[in-house]
Amino acid sequence: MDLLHAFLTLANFVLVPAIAYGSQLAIGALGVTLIYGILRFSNFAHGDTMAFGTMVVVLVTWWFQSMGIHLGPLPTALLALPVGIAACAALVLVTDRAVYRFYRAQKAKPVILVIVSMGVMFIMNSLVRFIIGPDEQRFADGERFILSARDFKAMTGLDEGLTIKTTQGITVITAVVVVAALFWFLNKTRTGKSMRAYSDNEDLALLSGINPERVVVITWLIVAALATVAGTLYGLDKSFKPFTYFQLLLPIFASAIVGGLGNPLGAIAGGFVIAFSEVTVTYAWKKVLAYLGPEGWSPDGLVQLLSTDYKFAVSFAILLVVLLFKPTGLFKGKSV
Amino acid sequence: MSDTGKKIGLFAIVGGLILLTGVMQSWNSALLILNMGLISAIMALGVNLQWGFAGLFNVGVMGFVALGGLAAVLVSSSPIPEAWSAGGFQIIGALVLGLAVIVAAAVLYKKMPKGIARTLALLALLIVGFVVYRAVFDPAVEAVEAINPAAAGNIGGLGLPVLLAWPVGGLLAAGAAWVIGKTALGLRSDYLAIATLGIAEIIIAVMKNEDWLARGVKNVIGLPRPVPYEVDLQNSASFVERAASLGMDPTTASTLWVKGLYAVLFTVVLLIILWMAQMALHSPWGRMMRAIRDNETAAEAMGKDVTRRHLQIFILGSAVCGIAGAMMTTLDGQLTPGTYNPLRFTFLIWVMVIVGGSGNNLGAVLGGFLIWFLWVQVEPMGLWVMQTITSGMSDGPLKNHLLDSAAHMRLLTMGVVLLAVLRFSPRGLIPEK
Amino acid sequence: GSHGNEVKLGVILGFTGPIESLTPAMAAGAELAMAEVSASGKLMGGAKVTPVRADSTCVDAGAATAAAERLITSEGVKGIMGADCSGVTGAILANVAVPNGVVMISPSATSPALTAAEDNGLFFRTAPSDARQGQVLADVLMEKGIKSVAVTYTNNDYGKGLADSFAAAYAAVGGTVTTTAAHEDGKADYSAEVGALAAAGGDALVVAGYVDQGGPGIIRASLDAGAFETFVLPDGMIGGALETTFGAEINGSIGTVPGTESEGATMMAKMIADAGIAGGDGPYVGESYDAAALILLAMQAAGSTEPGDYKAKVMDVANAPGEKIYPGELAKALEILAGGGDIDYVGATAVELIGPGEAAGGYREIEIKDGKLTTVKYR
Amino acid sequence: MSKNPYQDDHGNKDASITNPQGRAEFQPAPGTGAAAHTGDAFLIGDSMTGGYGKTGPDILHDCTIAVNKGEIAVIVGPNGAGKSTAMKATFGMLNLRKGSVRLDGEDITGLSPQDRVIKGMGFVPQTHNIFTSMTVEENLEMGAFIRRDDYKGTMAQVYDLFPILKEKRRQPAGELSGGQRQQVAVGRALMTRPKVLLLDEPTAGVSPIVMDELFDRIIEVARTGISILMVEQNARQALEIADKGYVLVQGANAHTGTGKDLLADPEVRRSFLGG
Amino acid sequence: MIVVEDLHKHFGGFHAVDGASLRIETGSITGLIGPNGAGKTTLFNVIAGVLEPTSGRVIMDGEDITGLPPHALFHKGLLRTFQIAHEFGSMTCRENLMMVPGGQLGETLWNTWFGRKRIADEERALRAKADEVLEFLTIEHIADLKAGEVSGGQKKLLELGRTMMVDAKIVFLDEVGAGVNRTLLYTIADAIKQLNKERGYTFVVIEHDMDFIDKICDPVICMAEGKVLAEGSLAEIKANEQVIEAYLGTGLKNKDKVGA
Ligand SMILES: Nc1ncnc2c1ncn2[C@@H]1O[C@H](COP(=O)(O)OP(=O)(O)OP(=O)(O)O)[C@@H](O)[C@H]1O
Ligand SMILES: Nc1ncnc2c1ncn2[C@@H]1O[C@H](COP(=O)(O)OP(=O)(O)OP(=O)(O)O)[C@@H](O)[C@H]1O
Ligand SMILES: CC(C)C[C@H](N)C(=O)O
Ligand SMILES: [Mg+2]
Ligand SMILES: [Mg+2]
Repeated sequence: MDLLHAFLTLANFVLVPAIAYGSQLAIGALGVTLIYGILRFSNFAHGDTMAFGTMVVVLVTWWFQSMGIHLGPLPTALLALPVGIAACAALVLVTDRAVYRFYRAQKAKPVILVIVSMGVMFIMNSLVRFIIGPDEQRFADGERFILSARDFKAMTGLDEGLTIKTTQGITVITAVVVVAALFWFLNKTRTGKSMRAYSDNEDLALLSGINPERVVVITWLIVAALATVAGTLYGLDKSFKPFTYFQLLLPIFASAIVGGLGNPLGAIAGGFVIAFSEVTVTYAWKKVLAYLGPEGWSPDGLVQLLSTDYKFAVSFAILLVVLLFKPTGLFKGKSV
Repeated sequence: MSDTGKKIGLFAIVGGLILLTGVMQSWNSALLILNMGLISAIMALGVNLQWGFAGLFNVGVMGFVALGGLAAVLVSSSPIPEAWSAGGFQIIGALVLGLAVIVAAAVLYKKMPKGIARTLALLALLIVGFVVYRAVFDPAVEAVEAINPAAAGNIGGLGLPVLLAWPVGGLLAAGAAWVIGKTALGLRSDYLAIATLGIAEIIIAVMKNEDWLARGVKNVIGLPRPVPYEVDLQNSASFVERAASLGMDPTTASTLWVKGLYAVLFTVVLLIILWMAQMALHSPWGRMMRAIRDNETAAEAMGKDVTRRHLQIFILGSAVCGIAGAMMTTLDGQLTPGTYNPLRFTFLIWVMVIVGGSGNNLGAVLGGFLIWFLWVQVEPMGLWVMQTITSGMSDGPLKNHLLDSAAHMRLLTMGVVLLAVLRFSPRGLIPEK
Repeated sequence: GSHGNEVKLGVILGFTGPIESLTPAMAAGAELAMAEVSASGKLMGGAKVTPVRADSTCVDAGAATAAAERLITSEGVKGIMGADCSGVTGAILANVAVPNGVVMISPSATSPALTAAEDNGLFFRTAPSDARQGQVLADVLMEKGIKSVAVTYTNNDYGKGLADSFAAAYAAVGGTVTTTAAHEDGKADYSAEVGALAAAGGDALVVAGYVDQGGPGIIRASLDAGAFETFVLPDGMIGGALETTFGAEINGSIGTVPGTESEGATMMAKMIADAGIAGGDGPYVGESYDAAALILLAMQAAGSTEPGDYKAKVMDVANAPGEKIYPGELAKALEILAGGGDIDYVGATAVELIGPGEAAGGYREIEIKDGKLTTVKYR
Repeated sequence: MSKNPYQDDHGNKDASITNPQGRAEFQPAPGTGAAAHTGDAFLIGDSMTGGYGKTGPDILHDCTIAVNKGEIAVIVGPNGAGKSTAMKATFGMLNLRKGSVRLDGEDITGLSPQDRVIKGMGFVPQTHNIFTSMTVEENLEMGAFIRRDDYKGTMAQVYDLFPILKEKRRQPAGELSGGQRQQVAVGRALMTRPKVLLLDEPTAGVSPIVMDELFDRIIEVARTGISILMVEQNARQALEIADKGYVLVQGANAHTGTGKDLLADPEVRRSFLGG
Repeated sequence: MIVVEDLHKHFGGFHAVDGASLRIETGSITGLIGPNGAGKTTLFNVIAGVLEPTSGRVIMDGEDITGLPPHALFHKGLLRTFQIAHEFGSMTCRENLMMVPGGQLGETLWNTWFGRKRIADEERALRAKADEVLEFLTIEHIADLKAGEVSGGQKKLLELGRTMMVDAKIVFLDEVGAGVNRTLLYTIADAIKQLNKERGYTFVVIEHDMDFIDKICDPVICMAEGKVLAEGSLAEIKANEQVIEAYLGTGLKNKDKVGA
């Protein structure tokens, strides 16, 4: 019986990674959910928007690094973030003008916008590869760990380590702050309310004197910021590679939907549901049980419910179950 | 009248594009595009049935297409008796057992009164069921997969003619659609979408990881064909003679002949499905479906059983996708579960439907051909664009960079074309009236 | 050159899709051979070789087939260097190459299943089947005294095939595989896989993946969490990126990559560096060079660019007897062949084609020392 | 227009008194010279011709509606006559092919709906007139969106008028009953503090007691100098409080007069007011 | 005859219908009035199977129909209209009517492929019937317009028209009058009476227009706060103090101050 070690094992391989991954998904899902909530379509280009913003951050980070500018223990990329956000905002605003506005004026059905966003996705996708190439890029620097497994073991003299990475810490804090800010903004400020009004009933918003173009611009600005932040944090934690960002789209959408589309709190909850279901259901409990059981005993098998081959299948199955009981997500989302 | 004119014109344009491919590139390329275009058109019809007729946002097309492919393997590849004796029957037994547990759980859920007792009983049943299932299933799978893993390791198929796989693929997809529909059709719009997407991913995960079924990611290659092999034709004296009399060399003649035969088969299937869809759409049944799509609450109040109808059309549309999937695997001659990705097998089909004009069968067919044509042809187009751009440039890193990026032009071109078409006619090329 | 003097070769690789970062260097490697031959002016009396690239997408059999069809029937290529991934390779082979009677040499399709594919004598590969590598890996581990490992593989025919053959071989020599977990490439997060692998434990972790796909993600997560410190890295994982990404962090890790004790590899490396090919130290660049070279040498040997004529010569030029040919010596080889002599093409990867035309599989054992990939020995 | 013997100058006299801004210069729209009678009203939709979309058929045919400062004008007519369309046209929500709209003497034909809101126009559409996903209170706040001053007082007034809304102010408006929604819609428009208020069937579905309250309130509002233009099917009550009434038939003016005149007209009563 | 027994419908903590019990006699035209938010529409929705009751029962001709889905109730002859029109927007007005009758041959897929002839005959009859209804409602000119693009009142008429396409036993009308021109509304009133007399339809009518109620309804039920407040003939109801206070009111206060 060794509760401490059991807990440490669990924390190191399940809790910490899942919380960090969940937060990464959540910030991404916030962008998706916001576009869905206000502009009323599922934006397939979001993954590539993230990639674009991050790409700019990467480039600027390299430039900073080459000039010897650093941020101490924190990653230099944080300094480059504003530039990335600005560039990303410029990109999405240009895209909106050139592409989406036309369909808004046509009052096109959401599904048309979905398909259009796929066109945008293709274009952004190539843009990013065109500029920075399809390869993996590294731009992380600064202190990598808040707590590393090795140090932890040395410090405590325990058999099991615990790792907490700097980026994980930043990600979780950012996620919490961003959601709170967004929630406050949408529900308490005049501009935020006008955005919700616009999404609810465009004609009536017009009749209330709300300027729809302004709402759209603000939405895109926030989305650009969220996408760049999400992309950068993810890239710092793992690595930057355009294709991976495209692949992120799926878990991000799953998070946004399981949480309830259009709801910022839902995005957070959804991110954690997806992350935890990926990590826990396929976890092999062997080690944990060995610590919990009597001294010297260890289970024969891995005590794994399903093999990791099925981790996506499992997270989708859990998503399905959630939706069966809560048809519009955990937080009562919208549907168009 | 001008409406029909427009339709004919659009189909003529797409036909012209394919002919142009024949003239400019090669007739083989043209026929290949035509064949995959036919299959794509059928898939698009399936999606259009669900979305255009009933407003069901099914983003699980990939799963049904893959099931069709699975059917092709299970029907046509040769049986492996060793595998059956090693554990094939036990696997089937295990699956039946698993099903029984689920059914028992469902019955239990219905029969017992709500409360702690029910939850506990249910949990116990499921856990015990799962453990027993795994205990029967796992060793059997291991035994089967151990048999010649490099070339087999699966239970094989029935060794029946591959054409039979097409309807079977439809049935398999329909069966899956029934299960999915029973559980998930209560969801709306994007929630249904992600649910179906998830189910498709689950189907693919199973196909990738259950090697005993169809070799998983190790792929099944060399599936039998409904048409002769080119090589055989090239070796057949009579064929070579006939080719020569037409002034063709035997290789070209044989490849064209085989593709032509496929084209005929696919066209027949497409026409049958198209006819059925058209008849259904322009009938009280289609009217009822449109009513349901417009306003479910009102349709329900007017005596239409919305749930049942949704299920019906979900099954039909999925079956059509399954048939197309089986046809595609037949054409490829192999099943490679790793190639099923949502972008290509779900979203591209959606692009076809929307660009063609949702709610309109002819539109879906047109979209199927056009988008497939583009998907294939944007590659040389992108390359050509890059070469044109760089032709005036002096050699240097920029030129190299641009030429290296040529391959990415493919997606860029696709995006540009897609946006252009949708800008030019935002409701699709042949909009629903 | 005049029309009759131009030979087109297809280069079908996944320029977009999941291995898009590997393919530019592979294509460049193949084109290096073609340029060399063109420059020599010795192929069939001065024919120029023109590469025609096409996108296999690595995963979309439909698009790949269409691309190959276009190359053969409209561009009129006389041979195909490709395809890359085993799945699309099989599709192109069955649906395009065999029907049209065109020779196809893949630099990287390593699935054991392709050995038995119906190919009418048209298909070869310069990469060995993974059946062999598993054996080699197992031997290396036993020699090092590593008796239990966890295995993770990229979930495709390559990864699965390799993991299977390794597990079988390892068990046969008395090793224990604690668990086998697939990982999908290009996914966002590998915590679940690492968690399961760590729970199973083992002296080392075998990562049968790709160096710029999921592989590094797994290694990174394992290192960070302190789950494994020693990694076992088959061919797909060996690449320069490994050094830049991990450096000394994975000291002591072991790898294998196709290759025989030959100067070929070093010579190739130099040529790549001279040509300034980005990512030239990645996997399968040498194999690509060799694949293209083999096609051209076979043509010269047959005195014809028609696949039907030269397909039979591929094995001849690749194997003994004859003068050994290394990368950069294609001109010499062409000359010998023109004079009716024999060659034994060694190339960048010590090509030796066995059985139905695939590389025999000599392997280079690698260890990471001071953050560098160091060759220990050949086997 | 010519078949409309009722379009006399009633009401214009009032306008000359109540309109301190002076007279507007009336510019008849092309081809419709006959409509000069309403030239000095506060809000005029003058000789409007037009329909939905770029290619749709004309719904309005040379239709004129106007309201003077501080007065109540009521539009009645059969279903599909174009009453709502006329309101929307006045508000710039469809393209006019002919005719013009003038507010307080200024030609606003070219302005967008938001700009008209800023100019002081308020509108309650017939359908889709609330933000269903927002709470009742947020709906009211959105009504006051263009106001920069403190609107707490106005909100209190609205709550006074419709006490049920105060009770439900934290509830999403989409969960309210039909009549309650209607109250939210009117409340939202009142929050704007407009100079002229356009109401499309404000009393549809509200109970008699609330309807009476509503009409009372509308009268009060009008007396503070706000002009009211409304469409009503509860036509008898509406015409009783109307300074001016229009009967529209098939997109054209059929009868025009004071509310009392129209009520007294037996033909109007029989054909449009239910006898 | 429909009997509603102690019906409750709660939304969270709010009791929209709070123990309503009432009976609707076969062959009657029952008026249902009450202040906004009294729970009338909710009661309808529960009876019509759109909402699940929290508790209580609905019995139709001795059969417990609580919780049956709307489409099943339709086939039992129970029809309803919606307070906020639920038209089929992308279909023509005629199609809106033609889709109503249940069990059409053409609704079976098999027949759409192999029974074209029979479907054609059936369609002709349906079309004639639909045109008749449109004509009756004086909206025959919009037959070929999309229902999404007709005026608010026309949509309400269409809503009513749908109930006239089949032989119903009992029809629930939720504010057919709101937004409908009064002259037409009174014509409709006559039609309801006629349907009631000649075809024996039972009607339950929610309406805020007292003149309309006056014209056709015999028993009138007044609801308030989810409960039945009063029941009886219209005269009785009108005289009921509570009803006046909660619902009817005493007329315009400012009436005489208008028209200055
Ligand atoms: N989904 C819901 N959630 C919460 N409250 C609801 C919901 N639906 C209705 N209500 C409340 O129930 C009460 C009764 O509503 P209902 O629509 O039945 O009223 P009604 O009698 O039909 O009124 P009206 O005459 O205005 O149509 C209202 O106070 C309303 O706010
Ligand atoms: N969105 C629309 N698109 C096209 N035509 C429309 C649209 N809305 C209304 N119409 C047409 O315009 C005509 C007038 O409609 P409008 O809504 O103005 O009538 P109304 O007088 O307000 O009637 P009601 O009293 O029934 O509300 C109708 O015949 C209808 O067919
Ligand atoms: C290039 C590599 C990714 C190809 C891999 N060896 C395969 O067979 O799929
Ligand atoms: Mg109207
Ligand atoms: Mg109601």
